[in-house]
Amino acid sequence: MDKEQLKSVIAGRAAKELKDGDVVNLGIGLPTLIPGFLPPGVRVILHSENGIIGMGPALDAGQQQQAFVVDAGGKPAKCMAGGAFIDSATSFGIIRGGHVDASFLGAIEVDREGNLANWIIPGKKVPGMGGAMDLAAGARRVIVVMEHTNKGTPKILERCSLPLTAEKCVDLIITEMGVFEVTPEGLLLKEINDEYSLEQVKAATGCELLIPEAIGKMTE
Amino acid sequence: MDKEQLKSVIAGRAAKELKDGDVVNLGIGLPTLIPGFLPPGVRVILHSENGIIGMGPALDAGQQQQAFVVDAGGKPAKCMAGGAFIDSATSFGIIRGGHVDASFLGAIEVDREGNLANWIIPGKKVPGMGGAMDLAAGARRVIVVMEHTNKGTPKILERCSLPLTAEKCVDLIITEMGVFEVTPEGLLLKEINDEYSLEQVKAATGCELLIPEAIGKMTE
Amino acid sequence: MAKLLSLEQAARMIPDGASVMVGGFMGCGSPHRLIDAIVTKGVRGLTVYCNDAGWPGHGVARLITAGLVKTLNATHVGLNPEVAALMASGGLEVRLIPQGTMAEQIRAGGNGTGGVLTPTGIGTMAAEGRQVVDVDGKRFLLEKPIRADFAIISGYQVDHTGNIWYKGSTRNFNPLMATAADTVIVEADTLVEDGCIEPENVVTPGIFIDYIVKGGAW
Amino acid sequence: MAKLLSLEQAARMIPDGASVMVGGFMGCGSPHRLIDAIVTKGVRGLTVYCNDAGWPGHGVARLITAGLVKTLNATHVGLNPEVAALMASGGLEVRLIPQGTMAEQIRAGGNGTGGVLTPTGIGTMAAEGRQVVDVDGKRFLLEKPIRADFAIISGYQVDHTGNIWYKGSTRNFNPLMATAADTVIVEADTLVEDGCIEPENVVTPGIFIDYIVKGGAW
Repeated sequence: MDKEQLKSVIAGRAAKELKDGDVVNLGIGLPTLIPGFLPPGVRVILHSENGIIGMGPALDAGQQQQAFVVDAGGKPAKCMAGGAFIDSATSFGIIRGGHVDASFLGAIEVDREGNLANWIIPGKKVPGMGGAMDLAAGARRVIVVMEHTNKGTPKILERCSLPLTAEKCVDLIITEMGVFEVTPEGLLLKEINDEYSLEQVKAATGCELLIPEAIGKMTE
Repeated sequence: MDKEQLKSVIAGRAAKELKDGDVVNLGIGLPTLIPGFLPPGVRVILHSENGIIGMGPALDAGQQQQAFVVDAGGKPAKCMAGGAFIDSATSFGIIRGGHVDASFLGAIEVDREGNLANWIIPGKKVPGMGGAMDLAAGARRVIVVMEHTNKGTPKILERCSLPLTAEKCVDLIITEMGVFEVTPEGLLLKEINDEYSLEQVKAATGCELLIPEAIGKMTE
Repeated sequence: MAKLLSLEQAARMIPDGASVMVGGFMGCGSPHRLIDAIVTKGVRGLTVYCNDAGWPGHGVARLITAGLVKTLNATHVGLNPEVAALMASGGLEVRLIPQGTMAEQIRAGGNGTGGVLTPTGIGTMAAEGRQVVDVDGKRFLLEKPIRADFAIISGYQVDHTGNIWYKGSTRNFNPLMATAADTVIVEADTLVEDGCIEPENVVTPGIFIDYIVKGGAW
Repeated sequence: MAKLLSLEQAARMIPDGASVMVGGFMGCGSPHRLIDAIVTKGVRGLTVYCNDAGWPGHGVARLITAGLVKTLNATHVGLNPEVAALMASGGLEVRLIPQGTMAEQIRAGGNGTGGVLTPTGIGTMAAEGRQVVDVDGKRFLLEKPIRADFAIISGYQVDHTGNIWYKGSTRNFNPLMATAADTVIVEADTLVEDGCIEPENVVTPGIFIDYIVKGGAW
């Protein structure tokens, strides 16, 4: 799979986690592709943590000085009819209060307990947590969407080594290789992508996986 | 003095505590008369804790089923141009955050330390504190306006006997007899109403008063 | 994406013993038609959160007079003499809360914080049984979040998504309660199309609203 | 009753070493003209509170690039590479705060509560040095209120009383910061007469605003 196919597989599978009317927050990058894969009849409400409920799909535009509506990455955006603009305290009250049905986030590391690290690489990259800590701690479901490895190095680990974004917050991990559910017993391989063998998935994963008798298919 | 004169003396003196642009909250009853005594050029912004900034003067109307704007007593009211409607959390954030310059409240008891009791007489009257505890604790200045005694029984005491509304919250007490400032040393008689002698004021007061060499005149 | 219900359907949703937040301040901004529908349908043992007890025949008072309320959490009940009589006879338990504290507790119930640290009530009866938290040498009461099974609120303009615009001082507790109950029902004075309320002027976003009932103009 | 100032007059109010809240999110809703005026006037050693560091040449970034800022409190600085360079050279101290926590801390700074009890940051670096408060068995970080000497914010419509209506997502931190500084200056895209903004649609009441500067349309 090339990068584009890989992203499509992940975003396409992620879209199946959503049902009509869900309130959804999308991290920057890959997560923004998810709405493009929603089946007809499923409309979700995009929450942008800078203060938009009912944000429209991403605009194909660069940074502008004049935008009165921007997304959480600072890029020009729009609000749909039936949407609302809110202040930052209200916006994060919505997140912390469990009113966001699903938060899709990337990860640098995620572990079998559902711990998430995606905001800092000490000494190398210190961008700040932005809204990620609140989203990880507060959203009703936290779903990690990411490439399975970092150029071959596992990102799904026994235990995160980087500083955490939130502890035990991740519910589901979707990669190009499969779908993994965080359970009290450990990380359950729910679905696998046909393009990979079980052994390949195991080899690319840094922690033990719970393997059910029947593993679902990630793509049909 | 008859009741009306007495109210006029108190409200008239209270109005002098205000300067142009002050944000003011008025308790029910006597305090609502204060705006009528403001000198020309002094305009205050009335805050009504149910969610109005810039409330207009009291309307001469009874309770109505249809009012979209009511004051803190539930009576029809209006909002002035340049005013705003806010929710109850914002309204009390304004109070608690010290954005109300002066709160004028009645009292059942007030004492020389500035403790205030005005919300309950256990076993007799249990109306509830409404917004009084927040106003007493949060307003920048708390000014008690009341008749000096309850039919001859002092209301200004050494120590409140009733459950408090807030502790050490009162800055100034204005009655028909005089003006009393709460100081770290005790209750200072700042001004006296000519119609009463010092002895009469002392006799009607349930705690010792600090008497300055020159006592101001309450009315001119 | 709020769903339209009839007043009767909405009233039937509320079971005996439920906890119910009721918006409004002395009836201004209360869902009067829905209150009437609940009285008509009948229900027992409600725990109600409302700023006040209204006045007899008006607002939340109608629930109380009809004997539907076991416990009333309010900031002020003094303008409804029936409440004093019911309290004396043991027919109603009343818990009094400072108004600013109640507002912020409901907000906390909806926004996932652990409560409110308020200076209000320090040194008073309102402090009884409360944890006191010291922040930089100043004492605050820790008042816990309030949530309920239902919130019944009122909105002047409500669109099909559930976005609400409040007229005048009808706003009061309504936007707060909309965030803090498992099921939120708004009585719409006017039902409008999506887009009629400018996104900038929406006060309560529709994501908080589960059901809309038509109230019609007063 | 806010007072009109020129951009130059406003810029001169801010002394060396002041703490300044700057509204906006990646420059959207920032007081750009006032920022320029402050850069032109020059000032040293500011402690700034802003959601982010903007991007080079835009928004709060202009204060940083000009070397006016000693300490930046923000939630995210990753889109401004100059900041990383300044941090590495010791020219700028950056304190990172989770966005929801910062929003609520500023709100607390303006509303007299003792801080925020948030679940966000538990078990992370953000919890370091924080008091943990247990509420009914759940742990929360106590994050203290934030106040500043100045807040400089932006409003799309501002009336003479100081009431503000925000367009689009320019709202973000502006209404919160307006409540939490000793002196609040709003840059008005448009200055309108009192009454032009319906009282229901006022987002920031004028009582919070001390000074207005005219920004003009972008």
